[in-house]
Amino acid sequence: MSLLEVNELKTYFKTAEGTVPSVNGVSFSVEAGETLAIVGESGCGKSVTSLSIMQLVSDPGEIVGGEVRFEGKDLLNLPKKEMRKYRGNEISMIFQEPMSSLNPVFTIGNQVGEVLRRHKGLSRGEAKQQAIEMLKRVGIPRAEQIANNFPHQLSGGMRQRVMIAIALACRPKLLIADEPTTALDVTIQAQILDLIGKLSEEENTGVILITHDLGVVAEMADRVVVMYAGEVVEEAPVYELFERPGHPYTIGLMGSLPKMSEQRDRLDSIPGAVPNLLDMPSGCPFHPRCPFAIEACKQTKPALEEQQPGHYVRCLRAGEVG
Amino acid sequence: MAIPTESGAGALPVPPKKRSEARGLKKGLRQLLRSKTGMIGAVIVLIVCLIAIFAPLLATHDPNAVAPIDRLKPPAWLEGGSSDYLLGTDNLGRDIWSRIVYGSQVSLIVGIGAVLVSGAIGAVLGVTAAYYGRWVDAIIMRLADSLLAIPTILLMLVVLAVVGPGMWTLIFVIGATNWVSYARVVRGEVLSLKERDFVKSARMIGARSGRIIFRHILPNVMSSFIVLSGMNVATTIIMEASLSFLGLGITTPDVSWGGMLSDGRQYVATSWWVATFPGMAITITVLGVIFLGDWLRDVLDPRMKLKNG
Amino acid sequence: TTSTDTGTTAAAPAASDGTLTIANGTDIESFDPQNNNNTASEAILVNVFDYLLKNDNEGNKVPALATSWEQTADNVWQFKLRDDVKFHNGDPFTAADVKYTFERLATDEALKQHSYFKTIEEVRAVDDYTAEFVTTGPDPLLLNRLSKMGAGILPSKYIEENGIDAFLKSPIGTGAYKFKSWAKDDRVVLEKNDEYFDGAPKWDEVVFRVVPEASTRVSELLTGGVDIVSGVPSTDIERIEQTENLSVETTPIKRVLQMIVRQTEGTPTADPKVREAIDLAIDKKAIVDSIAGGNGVLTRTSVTPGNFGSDESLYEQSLYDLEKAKALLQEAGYGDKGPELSLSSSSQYKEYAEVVSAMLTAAGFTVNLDILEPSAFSEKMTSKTFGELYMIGIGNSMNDASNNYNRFLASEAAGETDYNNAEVEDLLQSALVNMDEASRTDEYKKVQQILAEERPAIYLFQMKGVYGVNASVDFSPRQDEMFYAQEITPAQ
Amino acid sequence: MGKYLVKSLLQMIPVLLLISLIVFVLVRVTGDPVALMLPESATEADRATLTRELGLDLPLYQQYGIFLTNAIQGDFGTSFRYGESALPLVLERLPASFELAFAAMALAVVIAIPLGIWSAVKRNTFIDIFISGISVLGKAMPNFWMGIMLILLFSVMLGWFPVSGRGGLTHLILPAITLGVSLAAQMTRLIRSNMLEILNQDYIRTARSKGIFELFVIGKHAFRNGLIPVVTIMSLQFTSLIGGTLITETVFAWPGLGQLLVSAVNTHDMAIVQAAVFVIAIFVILMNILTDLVYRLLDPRIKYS
Amino acid sequence: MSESKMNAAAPLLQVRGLKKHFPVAKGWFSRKNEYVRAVDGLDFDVMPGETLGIVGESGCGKSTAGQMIVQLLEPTEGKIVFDGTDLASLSGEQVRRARRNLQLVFQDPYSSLNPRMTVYDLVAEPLIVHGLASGKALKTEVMSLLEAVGLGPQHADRYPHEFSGGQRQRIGIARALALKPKMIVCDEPVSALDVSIQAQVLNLLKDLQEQFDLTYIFIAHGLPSVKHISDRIAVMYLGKIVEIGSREELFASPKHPYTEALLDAVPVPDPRLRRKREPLPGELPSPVNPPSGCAFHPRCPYAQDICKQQTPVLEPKADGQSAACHFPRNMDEAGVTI
Ligand SMILES: Nc1ncnc2c1ncn2[C@@H]1O[C@H](COP(=O)(O)OP(=O)(O)OP(=O)(O)O)[C@@H](O)[C@H]1O
Ligand SMILES: Nc1ncnc2c1ncn2[C@@H]1O[C@H](COP(=O)(O)OP(=O)(O)OP(=O)(O)O)[C@@H](O)[C@H]1O
Ligand SMILES: [Mg+2]
Ligand SMILES: [Mg+2]
Repeated sequence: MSLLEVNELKTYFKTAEGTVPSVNGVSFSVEAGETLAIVGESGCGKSVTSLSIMQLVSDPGEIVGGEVRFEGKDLLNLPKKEMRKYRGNEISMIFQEPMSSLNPVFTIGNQVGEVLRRHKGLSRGEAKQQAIEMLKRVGIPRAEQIANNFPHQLSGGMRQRVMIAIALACRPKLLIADEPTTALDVTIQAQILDLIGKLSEEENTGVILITHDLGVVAEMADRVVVMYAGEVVEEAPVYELFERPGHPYTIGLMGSLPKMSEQRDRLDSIPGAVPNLLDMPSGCPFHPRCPFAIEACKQTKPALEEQQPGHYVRCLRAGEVG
Repeated sequence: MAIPTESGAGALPVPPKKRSEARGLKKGLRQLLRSKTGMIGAVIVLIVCLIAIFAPLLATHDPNAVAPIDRLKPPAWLEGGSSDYLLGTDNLGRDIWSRIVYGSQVSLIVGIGAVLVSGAIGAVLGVTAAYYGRWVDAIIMRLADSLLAIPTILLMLVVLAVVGPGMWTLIFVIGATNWVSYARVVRGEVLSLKERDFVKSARMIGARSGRIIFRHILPNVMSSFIVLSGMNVATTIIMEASLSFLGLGITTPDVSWGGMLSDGRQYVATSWWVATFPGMAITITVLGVIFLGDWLRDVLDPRMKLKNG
Repeated sequence: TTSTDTGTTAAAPAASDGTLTIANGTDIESFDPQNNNNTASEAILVNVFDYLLKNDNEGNKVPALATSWEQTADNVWQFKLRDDVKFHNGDPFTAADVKYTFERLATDEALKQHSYFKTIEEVRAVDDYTAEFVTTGPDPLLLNRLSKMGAGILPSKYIEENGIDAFLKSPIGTGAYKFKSWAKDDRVVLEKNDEYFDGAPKWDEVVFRVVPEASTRVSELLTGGVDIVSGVPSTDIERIEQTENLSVETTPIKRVLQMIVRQTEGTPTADPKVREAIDLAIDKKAIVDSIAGGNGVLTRTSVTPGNFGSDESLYEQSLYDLEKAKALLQEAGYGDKGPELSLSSSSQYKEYAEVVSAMLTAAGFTVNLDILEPSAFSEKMTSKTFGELYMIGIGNSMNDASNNYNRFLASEAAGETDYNNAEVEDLLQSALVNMDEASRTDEYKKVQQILAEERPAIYLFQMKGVYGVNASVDFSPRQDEMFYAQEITPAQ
Repeated sequence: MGKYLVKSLLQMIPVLLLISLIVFVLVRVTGDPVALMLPESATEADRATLTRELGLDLPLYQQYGIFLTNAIQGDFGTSFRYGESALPLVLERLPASFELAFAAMALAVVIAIPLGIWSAVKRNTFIDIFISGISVLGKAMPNFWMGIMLILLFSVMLGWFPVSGRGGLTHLILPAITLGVSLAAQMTRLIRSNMLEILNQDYIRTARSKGIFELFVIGKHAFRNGLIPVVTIMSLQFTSLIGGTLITETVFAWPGLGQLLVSAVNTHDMAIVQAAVFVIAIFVILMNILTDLVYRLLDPRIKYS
Repeated sequence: MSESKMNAAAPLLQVRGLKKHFPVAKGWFSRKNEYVRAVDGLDFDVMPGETLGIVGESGCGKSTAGQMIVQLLEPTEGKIVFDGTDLASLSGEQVRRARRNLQLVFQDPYSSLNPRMTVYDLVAEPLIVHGLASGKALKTEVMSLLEAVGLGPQHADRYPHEFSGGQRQRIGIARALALKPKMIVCDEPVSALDVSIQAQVLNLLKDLQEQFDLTYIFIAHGLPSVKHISDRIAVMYLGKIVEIGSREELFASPKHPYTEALLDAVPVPDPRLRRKREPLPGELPSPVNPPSGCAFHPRCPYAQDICKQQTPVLEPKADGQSAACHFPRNMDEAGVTI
């Protein structure tokens, strides 16, 4: 039994223009102690997927289908009260927007301590003490003082670290980290990744790491899921993916990387624009931008198929490209 | 000037079919149709407006015609009621239905007029105070303080003495005193709004203060503003009643719901209908205004989803 | 202050504990009887301060602090005083107090009662118990003055020693009840004066509460919170009478609701036909029967019985003829559109003004109704700036016709009604100094007949005092609206 | 902070000056006190004497100067209605006014907070509409009407509370309900709308992600952020309660400042009007300072220069 | 391209002794304030057409510096000369007009977008404000801006909350680009973007630079993109620049130990090169009480006694690389003993 199993998850936003299928049948699993990276185009549904797991999708959004099993239990059908016991305790999440995700009117110490008070039953004083510990661990200088500060007095990176501290405070079994280090400099990023890695190792925590930084993916992940337009287009162990990317989108992504070692005037990027979720192209959603597209791609929607053991690709020409 | 792009498409992108205002309106209307309360509100307000406009057609009596003999007749359906007087008669034997019909004119104009006046003054002064801070804030808020401390009825008496009584006097006085509550609420919100990044961002792109205030700050205080206004329509209508209580309200031949209510208070125990019907008229109208306001608030808030049903 | 926490069962006998509680619409103005000008204040103060003589309910002058009086010269009156009276602080009451009281009234122009006592030139304390009043000229009204509002006897020694401010903080008089406390706009509490010269007080305490809202007053009565309420609205009469243990008592009071009519040249009401049309257009009976709930007496004079000089032939009379009124307007040269009138009224009489205005409209007049808040009204009245008509209820604390007619003396009328009739002027002036009762009465009757025709005022009706009374007390209301606690007794 | 307080207190001076000027002018515009003080039968000479005695024949600026010098010493003159010094007369009423205001405010808060939050959480459901309806009703019923109804119901019919007057706690309940309900109505609506705004914020999602109880999410995280406008309204309402409860005072025969003030205005009792307005003004200003301090407590982002 | 320009023209932006100290109140009534020395003395020039990258520890004052340059924050001390004018001397209206040429891309895309305006309105606003386009031209311009940052017409009528983090960031970029200002301060403009779009945006920035001779200050954490886009790079630590130099030199031979640590920590997008990284040792310093001497000394593996006492100064060099270090790395004369 996997720690987390996501099956055919569908989350749609019902807007005035129509229904936006932000997550459209996503499946993957995370084992205890494993780090699964999710990468993909901006806006492809990574955040919504993770919010769906937490059941925190906000209003016009709705989980319309699928299954989320945590240690075998179906989370989607859990009563709200039960779900609350998991949140912040067994499963916790680092949100993408560190700036607005902290409550402006409470001190940092209070907000970090809150989860500990709730789930570990600590007193106010104890919680604050532990919160300061946690802040130190995520690399916040003068943690004692910062604990008494309000979010607006912190830099972006500091806020992000506070969010991380909140997520890690209860030593969850599953950590969902949505771009946890975007606002951090590389030395602190290294420190944070180190912390997450240690946690994963020591406590056997499963980690879902959403990031755009393929460097981070390469360093942290055991397996990688690539998403495009609300779907999983590729899934592979990390070595396999970097060596033999199977989906044309993944290939394009790898090619867009600015390299430290060489200097070029222009970077390669995938031509064309992200498809309109309200008006998806027929067939394979990637075909309008795909250099390998053939006529069939316009008609047939490919399925996710296993190419190598553990390496799944959603492409009609899966074997041929790459 | 053309922006170099990576996209191979080359051709100019299609402009959006509808501009945002059009979209807002359409979305708003759709939302109105879908929201129960919005519909209720719209229907009520529409009906009240129609009643006010077509008062002469709807009234069955001259609203000021007294008939001492027929005084305090109960509504038609009650024992002792006469079919002549649908909702009964008041202490002078005037037809309550006709008075309510005519009263809608004054009450609507006073209610909405005073709210517009005070809302406009209050919002502008409140934003100005908070936005510019320092001495501007000090002056405006101290003015507001002074006004708060001066009893409305003293002002009312003065204005009455200078311009004479009537609907416009009332609107003027209520407008001139009620703005304080708007100003304070708006100021409070703006104080925190103006520190927000999007206001900085607007300043960054070179927007003038006027634009920042009207396009960026005011829309974000709208929801408090609308809620306050909806309630203030009630406050104003009631205030008119209270001023009638003090003998400062609207007098014959003008009819107002507040005045009716105030006249009827003596008969609450013995002839309930005299005060109850104008009271109901006020309640229903205000409810309509408030529901409509809620809808407006939702339309203006892009985050509000469309709830079906 | 005491609180009356009794209101649990409807109309429980409230008076059982020896406390009499009366609820009025207004508070007293001041504890200085000479600086008050309203009946409601005096109604309470009469329990603390005694007059030299007072009116019984039939209008006769009866002895109070004075035992007897006689006129010794054209302008001199001598009063014998009681020798057994003490102020609440124990000081004896003597002629010095009488002298102080009336000389203060006659000389201090800032006092609200001053103008009623201007005719007193001097008061001489002949001995401790004899006082002599010297008036500026013959004054047929001196006895009326001495028995009216403001004539309560003050303690000269106490005031001279402590000053008037101290007196106002804890006022003393000779009355049956002593001042206990006054919480403004809330209540006046009086306690009994065991030393009272005229029989033991019947109540341990008398509380006058201020309950401005009529319906609240009635509710207080209904719940037994108070024993007597004044100013019961006509619509509540039935409710009170239907309640066990409660009754409504009424009496005509010396107050006539009327409209003062401007006759200034150029106004439509300068034309007697128009004035008559106004009178005829108003159905006073309907007004009394409906709005006043039957509590009023029709009259064509403001000098009602019980006042000196009243002409009973005009009393209980009323004119109403709508058709004739319309015809008169035609005669006066008005076609389809009648004259435009302004009618001002204090908000107190709003209902009446509205009905009158509607009735006049029905007769063809165009009426601009102007309802004013009471003080604005009295200010406008003092400055004589009303239009054609204004409505007012005028009382008569002097019990004398002169009080009703000062308004029509040419000097006073100028600018207000601009009424000017040489014959009336002569009659009124002569009556002011005429010491012969019979011929003086005739003069006033003559005046009343003329005024009823010339209509510088159009009388609607004599008002009635309407009181709600708990069965636990015996109370018959007085024409002069006073609450003499000595006359109110616990029921057996 | 200390500086802010000192500054605010210093700002009282111009406000009080401004108010004194406005009131001084207003009182003199409204009418002639002499006319009201004298009986109908008074002569021109009487009038002139009284005018002189009251100092009303001096030029206006001189009158204002005298008024101001005296006012600074707490002397607002003598009420001609009561013949007593005005300031004590006004201060005498404050306990009654405060008692009623506090009770009404407390009641309003107790009613409004849960209703407002509930209404927002249950947005657009029957409960929401019901609560809106109730609050409109609460607002649309004028105080005098509501007061009379309460008396009829709870005093006359049920006999639970005394009808009127000031006394123990039982006397306070009905007038406090009368005032409190309309205050609560407005507050409820405001809380609702603020909560709606705030429930959409990212930090609410964060709070939920911590697994804390929904009651906490709403009561702590959301409510606190939505309090600023509510506090504003509360302070406004509270100040208006001090001088402006005339109608409720009248209906319940409550001897508060409102009755005193209105009767003073009506009778042109200048001394009392001026003293009362001053007392209210000082109260308003103190209330504002308190409000600003509360703002700061509530929202650490607000700064005062 | 950069070398020639750098020598030819006068600098577009000159920053001298720039400082920002935020007071941190201790209590409500305390008089004594402490200060966060967010920016503590910056000196640098930016030449027209050049891109200056700023990297550094999170919280070292990069955003604060950026906000001061665009006049959103008032400097505590120091001078900012832009295009020949001292910005501090400008009136409010002049600053407003100056912003036509001086733009900022906010670090936090979400909170810097008015939640009640559609994307179209947001992007059109700068054009309207400065009267640069109207009517059809405006529409076309806005659409091409959106397209340039990889958004489509279907997004134009949506509100900010309906977007993903990366999409919001691009809206912010489009807004700043709309004016084609002379200089844009980009505060982490691509941190939330996937590499493909990141590449697209970086290319766009470069293209625009070439076409319109734009100048950028590029604040970022992602060293590969900084390296890609910058001509020169400044490394900040605790409110100060510790090293500045051309991209080639800086990346090839970092002289300051912090720069070295930074470069060392960059994750490499190749799982085979995965290694055990050594995080910088030591406590993170506090900007309220910065360490004496060289602020980096408590964490510096090469620190000596002098580092604790003397603050090293950044030697201003016209073109070359310089570092504020007593014992610069990779230099022959550096007699480091470990
Ligand atoms: N409230 C909403 N209404 C409509 N559409 C929404 C809403 N929230 C998100 N979406 C859409 O859902 C899609 C997925 O968004 P999501 O935030 O999951 O993207 P993401 O993969 O996390 O992107 P990024 O890497 O940029 O953060 C986007 O296309 C976005 O436009
Ligand atoms: N308004 C403020 N009040 C007090 N301190 C502040 C304020 N704004 C920023 N700071 C402090 O100033 C320092 C620098 O902040 P700044 O936002 O400039 O950092 P940064 O370099 O942009 O970091 P990041 O890379 O994390 O965005 C931080 O220590 C921060 O806590
Ligand atoms: Mg995301
Ligand atoms: Mg920053």
